[in-house]
Amino acid sequence: MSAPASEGLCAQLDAVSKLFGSFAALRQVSVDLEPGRCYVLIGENGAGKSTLLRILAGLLRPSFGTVNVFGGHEPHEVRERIGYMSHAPMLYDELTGQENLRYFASLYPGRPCLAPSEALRQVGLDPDLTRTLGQYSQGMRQRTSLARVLLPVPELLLLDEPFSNMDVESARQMVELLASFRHGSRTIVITTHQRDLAAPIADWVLALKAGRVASFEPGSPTL
Amino acid sequence: MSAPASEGLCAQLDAVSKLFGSFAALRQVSVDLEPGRCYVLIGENGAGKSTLLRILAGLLRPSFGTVNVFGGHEPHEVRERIGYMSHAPMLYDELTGQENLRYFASLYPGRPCLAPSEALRQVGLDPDLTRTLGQYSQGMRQRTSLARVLLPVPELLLLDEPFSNMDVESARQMVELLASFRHGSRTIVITTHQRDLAAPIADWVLALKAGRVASFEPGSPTL
Amino acid sequence: MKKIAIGLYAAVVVALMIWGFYQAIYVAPDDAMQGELFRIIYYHVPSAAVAFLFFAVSLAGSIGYLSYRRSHPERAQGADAWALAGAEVGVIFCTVVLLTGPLWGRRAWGIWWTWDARLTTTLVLWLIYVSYLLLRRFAAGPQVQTLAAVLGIFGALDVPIVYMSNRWWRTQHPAPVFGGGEGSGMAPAMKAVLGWNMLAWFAWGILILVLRYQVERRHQINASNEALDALEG
Amino acid sequence: MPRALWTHLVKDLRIEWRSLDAIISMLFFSGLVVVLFSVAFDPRGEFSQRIAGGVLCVATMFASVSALNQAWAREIRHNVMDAQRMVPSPGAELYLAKVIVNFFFVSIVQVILAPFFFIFYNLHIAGQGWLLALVLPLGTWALVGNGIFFAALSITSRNREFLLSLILFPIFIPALLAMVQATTAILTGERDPTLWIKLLAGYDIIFTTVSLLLFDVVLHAE
Amino acid sequence: MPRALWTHLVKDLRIEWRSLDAIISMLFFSGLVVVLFSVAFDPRGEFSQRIAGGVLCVATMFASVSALNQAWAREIRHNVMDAQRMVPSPGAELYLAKVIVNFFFVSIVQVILAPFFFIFYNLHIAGQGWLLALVLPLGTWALVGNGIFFAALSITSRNREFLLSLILFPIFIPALLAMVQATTAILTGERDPTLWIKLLAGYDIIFTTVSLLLFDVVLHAE
Ligand code: HEM
Ligand SMILES: Nc1ncnc2c1ncn2[C@@H]1O[C@H](COP(=O)(O)OP(=O)(O)OP(=O)(O)O)[C@@H](O)[C@H]1O
Ligand SMILES: Nc1ncnc2c1ncn2[C@@H]1O[C@H](COP(=O)(O)OP(=O)(O)OP(=O)(O)O)[C@@H](O)[C@H]1O
Ligand SMILES: [Mg+2]
Ligand SMILES: [Mg+2]
Repeated sequence: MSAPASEGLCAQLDAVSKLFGSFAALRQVSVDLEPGRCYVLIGENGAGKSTLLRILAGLLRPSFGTVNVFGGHEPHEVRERIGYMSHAPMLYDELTGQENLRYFASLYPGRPCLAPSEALRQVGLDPDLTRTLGQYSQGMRQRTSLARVLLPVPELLLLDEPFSNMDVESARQMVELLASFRHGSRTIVITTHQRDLAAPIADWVLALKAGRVASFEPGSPTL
Repeated sequence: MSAPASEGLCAQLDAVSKLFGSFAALRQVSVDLEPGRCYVLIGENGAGKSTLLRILAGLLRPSFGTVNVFGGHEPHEVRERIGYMSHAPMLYDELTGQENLRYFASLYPGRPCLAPSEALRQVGLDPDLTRTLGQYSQGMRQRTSLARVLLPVPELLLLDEPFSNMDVESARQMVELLASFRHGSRTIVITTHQRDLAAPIADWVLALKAGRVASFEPGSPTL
Repeated sequence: MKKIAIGLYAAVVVALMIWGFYQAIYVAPDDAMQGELFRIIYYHVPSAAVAFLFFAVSLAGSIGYLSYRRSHPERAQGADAWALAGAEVGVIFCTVVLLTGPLWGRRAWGIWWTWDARLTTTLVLWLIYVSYLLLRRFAAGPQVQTLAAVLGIFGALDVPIVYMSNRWWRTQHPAPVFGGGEGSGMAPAMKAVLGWNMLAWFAWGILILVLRYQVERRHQINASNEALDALEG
Repeated sequence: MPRALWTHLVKDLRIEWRSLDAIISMLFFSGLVVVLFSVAFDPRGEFSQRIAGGVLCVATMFASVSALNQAWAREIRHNVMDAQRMVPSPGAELYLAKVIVNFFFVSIVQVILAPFFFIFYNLHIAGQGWLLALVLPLGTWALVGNGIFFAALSITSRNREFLLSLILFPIFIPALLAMVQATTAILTGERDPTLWIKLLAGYDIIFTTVSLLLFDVVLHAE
Repeated sequence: MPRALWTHLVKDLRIEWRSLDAIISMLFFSGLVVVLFSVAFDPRGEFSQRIAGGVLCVATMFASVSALNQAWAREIRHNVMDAQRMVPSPGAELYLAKVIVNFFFVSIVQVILAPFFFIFYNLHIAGQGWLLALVLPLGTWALVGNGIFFAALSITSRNREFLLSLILFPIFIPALLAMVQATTAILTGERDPTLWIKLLAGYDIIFTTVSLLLFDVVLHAE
């Protein structure tokens, strides 16, 4: 869809298709992601957004086609440079937010991570909360989850509906946070149904429809 | 907050508080809900919106204060007249949408229910889908869930973030559907973070903050 | 006032316990067949009786809770506290039976344990109430009390069934001593000592039960105060 | 039969039928348990006839408990239990339907496994064999009836799967005892199993009745 | 010790310690299993010494399997497993930490229960009793090591809990056989358990090595 030069690209999908059984969740998707940009993925329910994200994260392998990130790697090989946040919080209910982050931070040996409390503060949570995650509300969990993703300062950030349970004010703060990330020349891919929330940082808007790329248009970011 | 006359009211909360352990999720909430109106509940994450809805549904009992619905009943006693939709789909993964609905419909003995396929069509799904619910996408599940709630034609409709995983177009359709419901003089309570989506039917907007009623203002419905 | 009464009662209990101990160790005659070790009966039998009584208290509390939980929440809380206290203290006394029994059995029968009806019954009873306490620990949220009450009723249902099976075949464990048939009964001197010890253990058991009940009540009241504070704050 | 009971039955059977998972796994699992027990208790010994009753009952028990643990899994997954709470039809029927379905499955497994069991343990029935057709269902009903009830009771707790066994086993012991004794009596033909069978029947009646009465309390516990 | 292994260990121990649920339930559960087996196989009989080894091993097995079923429950709940997949540190350490933690718990339970077992079964050790301190840990390691591995393998399947037993038991049979034979040999003192102990040790080494090597494959399966 854009220039074929692969060196400068953050990620490149080439004719990627994904089948679940005989059902095609993605069909021939080809997209290039440039560094320092924010891509907003939109599309109806079932369009394949989450599937695309999981493929970029290396959690799913495409049935056909190839994905490469950071110039020629498979996503799986460089997973420490990718941050993925899904619908589910991916955190331990029995630990506090702080403990969760500390745990995950130490699983990135040799990579300079944010301090857990710093990450929590970035997403607007009090690092000294003593409640365990199981007692957080939906939205608080979502934020902690984002903090987990930010920890290893990933170069490619994949966020699956990060705003879905957040109040508007928090969502706006988050968008600002993400904007600052992007200026650090990190790439961001967001799926969302609330397009206007993501609009301020949307450099490109990619619309999926029934597993195909329906449109790929520049956005009008204001941040 | 409004007139004390309780006869004509659909539901009445009187100084309702809900504690989880020593944490107060709701504090002294008093609200009257009139029939045929749509109430939109907003508030930050953890403000207590879901808790309030579950209390109205009779799934939780208030720690203090009283709830009565339809003139003097406990919600639990008249649960067949209340429809409640939560974050979770509350449906069987192993059955198709149609089968799920047929099952639930026959658990309302003596109450005239919608035909399952009719309910599915109302929420914009194809009743003849043969995939089981486990293979639906997030948003499709959400819709089927709404269809389940609509089945027994409830007089009080409680919807917890019904739009959270829906694309904008579907959300708009749903709002129209809900508007038609309200004209049938059914009461609707919606929690949402996407206030503008619900704006067209919001007769009243109730804002919660840390478990208290922060404001209770008339909306400007257009539908 | 209440405190003084309890203090007085506690003093009486201690006196009784000492008196019972003195009687059991220095006054009661040796058993004709078993000699010294027979004295363990003065702890074994009273503990069993007290345990049974407290499990009955627990059952009553459970039923009380279920019947009052909607109409009189305050009374229901009290009933629940009795149910919990009864189960907990009952388990303790039952444990004493399960410890003194084998100690005795080791001497009397030459083995620690055998699977006869009485022993199995007692063990099952203990297991049921421990599982009741575990449920109270594991179940979360406001429904714990209801669920525990339900289990309390189920557990109690089991007891008579197990207990009756006792009557249906011979046991290695001694047959009922009191009110039994031919050849039952014990020497009057022993009976008196046993009577004193019974009294002492009952008094002692009830003291613990009441204290436990009060602790639980205070716990409940603190929780609701904390809750009210939380509502204010 | 009340309509809702029927609806629940059809739903559960349909789901099971659709994947056949539960029954296949239970079958295989029970088979494994019989094999494991054969490995652990050498059935060539002179006392195989004595322990066979116990092995059969304990194998049934473990196989059923695995099934019982899953009994409400579907309802838990997406909070379907909340939907069941919102429905006006009585909880007792939901309970009864689950018991019937699971009883049915465990029984099928028993019928299929029984011959293998007899072959592995070289059994011959010295007593009245047909009585087994009374003892096993009665014992299974006791297990499944209580199991479904306590599984529902432990749904909201942490440690759900564990808790079920912890509550169920102590209460089930009398029934297990009766079942083992009756089975052994039948297999060895040395004693009369009638008393034990009566005990088992009594246990079933009492516990099923109480479960039916109390299930609504458990379902709407909060 | 690699840092990540340590991190995983601390995390699991902290979670367990915070509630103590797992260990309390396992303790009570194993106690129950011993009682159930006693009820099922009357240990007053003349052959109690013969079946005690089997009962001990089977009881350990069932108690552990219940724990193993829960081993990854925390990781499954909110898709934490996906987060583990995204992390660069090797899966083998995650695996090893889980095995160590669970081995630790099962061993504690065994140590506490052993005396009761001896009392209930009126056992006396005719052979070299200290060898039991070798046999039981080896057997437990075989069980836990394989169990954690196959539990991870069955995470993505429907019917997870069941699948674990279905895969684990057949593979565990040789170890069980060795464990039972060695234990019985030690208890009765009639035979020499050495061969069985060697078999058990060999089994442990082979299976643990292979599990460590293959765990990454399982973790990143799709
Ligand atoms: C090994 C574990 C034992 C357990 C669990 C146990 C349990 C009990 C229980 C529950 C009772 C109270 C029965 C009642 O009040 O109706 C009792 C009473 C009694 N026990 Fe034991 N017992 C054990 C061992 C022994 C032994 C070894 C002896 C003596 C040889 C013994 C002698 C007695 C006597 C004489 C009574 C009073 C009988 C009566 O009044 O019913 N017990 N035991
Ligand atoms: N594991 C799976 N097995 C079978 N089908 C699947 C699986 N995962 C996804 N699908 C199907 O693939 C399609 C795309 O799913 P996906 O989750 O990517 O949609 P989405 O765009 O994220 O939708 P939503 O907005 O509802 O989250 C859906 O139709 C879904 O049913
Ligand atoms: N079962 C529970 N145990 C303990 N605390 C709870 C429980 N349920 C909710 N809470 C707490 O009550 C508060 C209100 O929760 P609730 O789910 O009602 O919030 P909400 O307004 O729906 O938030 P969100 O927008 O994130 O869904 C939260 O702080 C939450 O942590
Ligand atoms: Mg999605
Ligand atoms: Mg909510």
